[in-house]
Amino acid sequence: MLRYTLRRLVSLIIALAVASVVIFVAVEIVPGDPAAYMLGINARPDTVAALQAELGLDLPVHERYLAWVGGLVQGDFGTSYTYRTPIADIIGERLWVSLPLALYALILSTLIAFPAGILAATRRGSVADMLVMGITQLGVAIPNFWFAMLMVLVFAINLRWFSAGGFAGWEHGIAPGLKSLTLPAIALALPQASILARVMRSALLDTLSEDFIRTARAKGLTRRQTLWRHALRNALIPVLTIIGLQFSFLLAGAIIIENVFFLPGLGRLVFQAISQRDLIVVESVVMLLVFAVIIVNFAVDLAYAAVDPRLRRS
Amino acid sequence: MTLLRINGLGLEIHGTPILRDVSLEVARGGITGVIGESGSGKSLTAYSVMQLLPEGSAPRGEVLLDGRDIALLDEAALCRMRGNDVSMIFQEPMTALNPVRTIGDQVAETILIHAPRTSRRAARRRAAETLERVGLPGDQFPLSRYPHEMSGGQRQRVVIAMAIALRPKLLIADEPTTALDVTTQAQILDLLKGLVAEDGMGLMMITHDLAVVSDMADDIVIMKSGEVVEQGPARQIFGAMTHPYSRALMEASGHVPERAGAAADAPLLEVRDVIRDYPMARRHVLGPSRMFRAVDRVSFNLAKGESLGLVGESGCGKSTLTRAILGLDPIQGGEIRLGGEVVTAGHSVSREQRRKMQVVFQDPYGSFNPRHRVGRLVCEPFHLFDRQPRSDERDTALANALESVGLKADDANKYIHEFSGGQRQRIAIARALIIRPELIILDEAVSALDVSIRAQILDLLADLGDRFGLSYLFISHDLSVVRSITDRVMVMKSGRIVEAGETAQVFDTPAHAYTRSLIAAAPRLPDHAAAT
Amino acid sequence: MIPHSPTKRSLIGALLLSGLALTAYAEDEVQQQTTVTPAPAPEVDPITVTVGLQLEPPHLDPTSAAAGAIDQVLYANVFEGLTRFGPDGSIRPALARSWTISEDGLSYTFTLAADVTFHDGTAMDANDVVFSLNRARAEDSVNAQKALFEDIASVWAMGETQVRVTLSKPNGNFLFNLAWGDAVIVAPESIENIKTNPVGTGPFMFSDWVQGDQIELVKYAEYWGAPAQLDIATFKFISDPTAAFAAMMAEDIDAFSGFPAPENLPQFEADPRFTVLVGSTEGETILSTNNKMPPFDNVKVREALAHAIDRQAIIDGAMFGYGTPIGTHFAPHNPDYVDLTANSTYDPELARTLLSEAGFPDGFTTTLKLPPPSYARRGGEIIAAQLRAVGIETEITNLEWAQWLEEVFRGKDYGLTIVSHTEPFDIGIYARPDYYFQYDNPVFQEKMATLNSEADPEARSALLAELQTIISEDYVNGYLFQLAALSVANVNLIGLWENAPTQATDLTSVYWDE
Amino acid sequence: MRRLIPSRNLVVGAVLTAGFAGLALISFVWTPYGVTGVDIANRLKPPGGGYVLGTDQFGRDILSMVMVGARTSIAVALIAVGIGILLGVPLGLAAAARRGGVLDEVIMRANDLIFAFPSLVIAILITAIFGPSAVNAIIAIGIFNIPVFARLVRGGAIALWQRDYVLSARVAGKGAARISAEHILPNLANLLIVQGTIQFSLGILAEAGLSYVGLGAQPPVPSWGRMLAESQTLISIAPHIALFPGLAIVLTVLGLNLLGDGLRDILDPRIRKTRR
Repeated sequence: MLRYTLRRLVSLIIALAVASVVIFVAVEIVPGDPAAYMLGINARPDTVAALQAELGLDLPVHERYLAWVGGLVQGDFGTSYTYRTPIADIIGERLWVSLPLALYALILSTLIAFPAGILAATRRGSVADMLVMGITQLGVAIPNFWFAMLMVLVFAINLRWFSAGGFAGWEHGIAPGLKSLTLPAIALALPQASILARVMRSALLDTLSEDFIRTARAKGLTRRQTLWRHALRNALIPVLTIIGLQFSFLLAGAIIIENVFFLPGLGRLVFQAISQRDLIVVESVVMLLVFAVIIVNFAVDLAYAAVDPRLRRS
Repeated sequence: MTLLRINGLGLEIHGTPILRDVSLEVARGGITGVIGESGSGKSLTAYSVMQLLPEGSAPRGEVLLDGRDIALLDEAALCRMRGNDVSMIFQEPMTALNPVRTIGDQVAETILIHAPRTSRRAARRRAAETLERVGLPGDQFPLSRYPHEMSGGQRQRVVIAMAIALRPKLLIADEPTTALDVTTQAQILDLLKGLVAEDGMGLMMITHDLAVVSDMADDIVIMKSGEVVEQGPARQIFGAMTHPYSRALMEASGHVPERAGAAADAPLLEVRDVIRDYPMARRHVLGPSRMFRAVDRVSFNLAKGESLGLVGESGCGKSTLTRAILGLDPIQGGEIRLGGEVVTAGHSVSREQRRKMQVVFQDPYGSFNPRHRVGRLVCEPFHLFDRQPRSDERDTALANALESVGLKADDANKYIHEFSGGQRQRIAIARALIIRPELIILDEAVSALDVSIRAQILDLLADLGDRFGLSYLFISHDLSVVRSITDRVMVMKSGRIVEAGETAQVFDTPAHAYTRSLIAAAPRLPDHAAAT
Repeated sequence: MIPHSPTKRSLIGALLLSGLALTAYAEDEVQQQTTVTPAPAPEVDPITVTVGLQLEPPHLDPTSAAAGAIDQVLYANVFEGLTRFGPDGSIRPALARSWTISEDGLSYTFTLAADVTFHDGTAMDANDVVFSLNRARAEDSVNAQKALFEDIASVWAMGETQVRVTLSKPNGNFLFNLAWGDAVIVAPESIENIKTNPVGTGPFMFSDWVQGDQIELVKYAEYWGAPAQLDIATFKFISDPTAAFAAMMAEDIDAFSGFPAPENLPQFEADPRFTVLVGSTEGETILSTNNKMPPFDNVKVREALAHAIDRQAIIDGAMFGYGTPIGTHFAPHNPDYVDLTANSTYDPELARTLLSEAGFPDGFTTTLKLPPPSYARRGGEIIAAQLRAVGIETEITNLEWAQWLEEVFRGKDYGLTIVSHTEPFDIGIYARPDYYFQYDNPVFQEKMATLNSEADPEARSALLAELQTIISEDYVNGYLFQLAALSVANVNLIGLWENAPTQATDLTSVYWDE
Repeated sequence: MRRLIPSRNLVVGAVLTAGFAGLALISFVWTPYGVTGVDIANRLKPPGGGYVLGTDQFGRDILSMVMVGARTSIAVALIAVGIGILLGVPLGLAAAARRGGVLDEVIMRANDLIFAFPSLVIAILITAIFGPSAVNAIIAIGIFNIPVFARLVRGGAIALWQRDYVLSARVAGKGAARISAEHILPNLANLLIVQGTIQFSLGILAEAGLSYVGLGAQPPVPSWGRMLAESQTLISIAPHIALFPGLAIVLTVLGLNLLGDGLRDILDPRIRKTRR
């Protein structure tokens, strides 16, 4: 187990190193100059130059890379060009939206997917199964941003149950914060739940056809008992994989939904930073996202080991 | 007096008839052996007793346990019955246990299910006792063990423990030893016998191997394609088989093909001090890579026209050795000479050498690319010739090969899935044969086949050997097979060859203890039976 | 919010900007940690107003960024200059209560209001003015409108409340220049943290900033002038048009200054709870043409363009009817405006003939590069269709502002582009041959020079008329329409600006009518 | 022995997919109205009358735009999948053939890395660098298809390399490349077809998402995603212009998914077994 963990850690670090170079290069070749952008079209060349100097944009590329990475390893993300504040703070702000949103959506999708998947698998071929399969089929096919638009039309503009967007913030308490995250979370959760439910179903069906299920039945366990005591835990492994993937997706991939609902999340931060050529923010955020994804995958691998003793000693 | 009586049991699955009018009995404290080849319906008969039939099953007739027809019980009652009155053991111990739960939990579960008021501690104590009974003492095999930490035999013991934990009246064993090595098999059989005797259980022993039950069953039931063709007390049955199928089965199990077996003494294959090491998982990231020695300084000769046997239990290294000889894996020491030339591993094996040897693998289903026609499959070895044969040459060669293994020339245009297991092995042999090699390596070539089919294939091999003056290296875990077809035999244990010699001599007067244990363990048909 | 999709960026976004509608894109949130200045304990029932804005400022220093969003919140409310813009665009006294101009027009003497204090309690005197102006024109100044100060030769404090500014050459626009948000008076004491904690002299003081959400201003009790009639003013930043619509409908906000989606305005007009303010901005929206790039170096081709374009269709299609057609680069609400739309009536036939005369009987292909605001993206698609009708094929490329600056504005690598020039009184750009549309006409330049040094109103009007006519008849660019200033407000909220002579949400005289 | 027992999934899926492919093809020769012309007078017309699905904010016929939009979506998604297969499959085969080797390690780590990147952000970066266009959308989507196929193929191939018939092929002296071509790839065809359809449908969704944020095909070329984006502020005035492009996406993706499931049912022997 230790060995396994260590090996994963090493490859993890290498991955991060490579990622940092890729990201930096990619971002550096984006055309457009932050200083010029900030000062607008009436700015005079010398003014722009002054600002560039102030931002350290006049330094050679490799120096900026080293400065950036050097900062990263000490947990210092650098300072935003546009906003002139520590990027760590900016990201912190946004994480308070993105993280809860991702978790909210993930919890929703799990709460929907597990029962649905189990129901479909145990009642295979039944009406319930058909229904679940049909709905999930649809759920996978609906573009979440379109679904979001329709929800805004119905629940915000017509019924006025929710505000059409924006984030109430946590300082007024949990409730308003959650309320403003509800529609987005649903929009994000729907396709995820559909996928998860289908995976759950097929994983369960596979497990239920295993020999040890037959053994359990021969012991005198009822179908239900067999399901809960033997099938579920074995079916969990593929499900875990998907959940891991989904979490990392939700963290970074919510850009479009964050846009539709005008949420100040990480995705929109990076999007906006790209458009403003706030390059160092882009670099740092993307790096952070990559890091998050890699960490999550790592966690998932460890979770496997928790579920499946066969993986504990490798 | 009878514990289980099955009366006129019939079964259809999705409309296809599986069982027809099956009737048999198991006496309290008695052992009934149900014998049949694959597809004879023996297993489904067992499952009907457990009422664990696949979806779409429509059973008829009655299954009386202590005179109570369990076909009439509702699911709840059945659950109370399973594991309590009737228990079952399965063929594949590797998959019969839940990989993510400890053996302790799984055995204790049987108890807790049927006596919910039992405390966990009490249940675990009983689990420990039961495991002790089946030969898994707690000091070596704590309840916290996981299945993947145990060998096949040990797992099968766990399965048995789960089955007998509540001392059921009836125990059903479905091919409980088929997946095990002979020695393990013998131990498991003894264990079962013992348990039956102690608890006075009835045992329904299902197997394809007459020999396995011959010396333990009180009654024998022989099934063929869903019907009972013959049944009665074991002694009587083995004494005089009436039904032709039973006789055939009997004959086949003890079959010895006729062979001229004229071995020249010119060595064709020379193996000298061959060593094969596998790297094993490191303990630490930077720790030294440990090696596992699968083949340990093995040496032997194989003369032209000779049929040499190589027996050993799973994991003894015989397959590894085969791969080394075929030049598929590199060897770390010694040398292998074929017709005097050194065989070097990897792609660099010269085509001349490869032309001299071909191979037939165990699994008749996995050894063919399902997407190619038989013709193309059989002709694959022609790749070894620098000049590809003209299509007419190719066709005649193909036709000859197919006919020589008892198939028709026009089978060449069929796809592999159109053939039965036995036919596929014939095709495999044809493929090995088509370029007329001098040596054919048979890696468990008949192990997967039913006895009757096996007999035919053995005959075929013997015949071909004589006709084409082939040499065989015959690798198998099944002593009886090796005995019947080889001139000399080698016994392999954990990478080493512990004994070698004339087949008859090795079997009659084994020198090495291990060989002796092997032979002792191998189930044998009563001599008087073989005689008939 | 996502820059590229047209509906996402509001046309009004454009007029929140100084210069080009740059920050129409710079968008919402900023991540300053706000050092929260404690608001005065609110009296029994404070009078509050919540105003929606589309764009959140990047930071709060109006003197070091082009972001109009900063002025949108702070101009006149928190920061004041020597002079200021009135709702009609006229120049009015602010901190400078009066001034005298020397005969040669080179020396301005300002008399400042007495006992003015900054929100931190420190006094505002002549030295602060000197500091502010010198800071703006300094070598290392990062003032986005540094050009406004380039004629300043020196700034002297003549005692507590007297400041003299001498110019290197006469500048008829000087008082006008001083009214810009980039010329507000700041204090050296508080300049350090101005980006997060702006300290000005206005009737409101900065109180709190919840990034990505809102900025709160509170009434400044010691204000030197007429006190504000609101106790707390909150600016909520909602960049998504749909969200803005819903927020207004739900009355989460009392007003939305610069409403991003004109298509939604009819719904507000139909609703008795709201009034819709439709005014004018300084934004001349034009089809900028690369005058140095063939075939646009041929005036006939440019004329053909002008006649191929149906302004009304563009105003209807892109702005849903809001906006005033213009025939030259000048704001229609300006008294000196001359209506020259007749020079470029919609006449595809004429356009075709002109093209063939110019030697392009079967048209040509050029590029049309569009910045993010939807007046550009929507307008672009319509113009493309109209040009296609006369045989001119356009390859549309949607650009972000940063790319637009790089390729079009600095690189001059474009054939056509659509931009709203939102800074007030900017006809001067036509006198700059290096300016991105590369119009080089000595006559115009010389007249412009005289205008700048001319102080006499009549003479100025006459010159302006000439200048407008020259560029109109030279068809330098396709003159489309004046961007409308669109605001929605609660019917009872009085005093909001209707027009937008500069980017500002002046709350100094806003009150509730109840 | 893969008898084609057409399941309900297969039929519905095939019909839907064929339907939209049909629309796309027809749009090359005929659409009810032009999609580039602007007709302000007739904008935001509700469905019915002269315009089956109504008109958009520029008075363009939505049906025509949906038809041409199908063209864009399908082309982008298809090519993106093509890229994934063309690059991913060889990589996967190579990795499997040299299993445990350096090559394998490198290929797989590279795959992991690509997976680790937030796809949409990268797509945005790509278009920020090269400018938005259908081609860049294809690249952005294609890149993330490569590891999908590489992993799939590697996994399947490794299993096949254990098969006895591969051993016999090696005994017959055949090299890795030849074996991969003769014995491995053909037996992965089913897998690839099924995954291909699924990636195709994902591609459609991705394209919609990208052009929704303005990174896809540029105007005047119609694209479903951009139609949705442009409809967003008008949704309360003219819901139909938000409705139909959305439905088009849903039905196409649904069709492809059903097709994929249907194909799996008849092509994948494992599933077929459990179906029994």
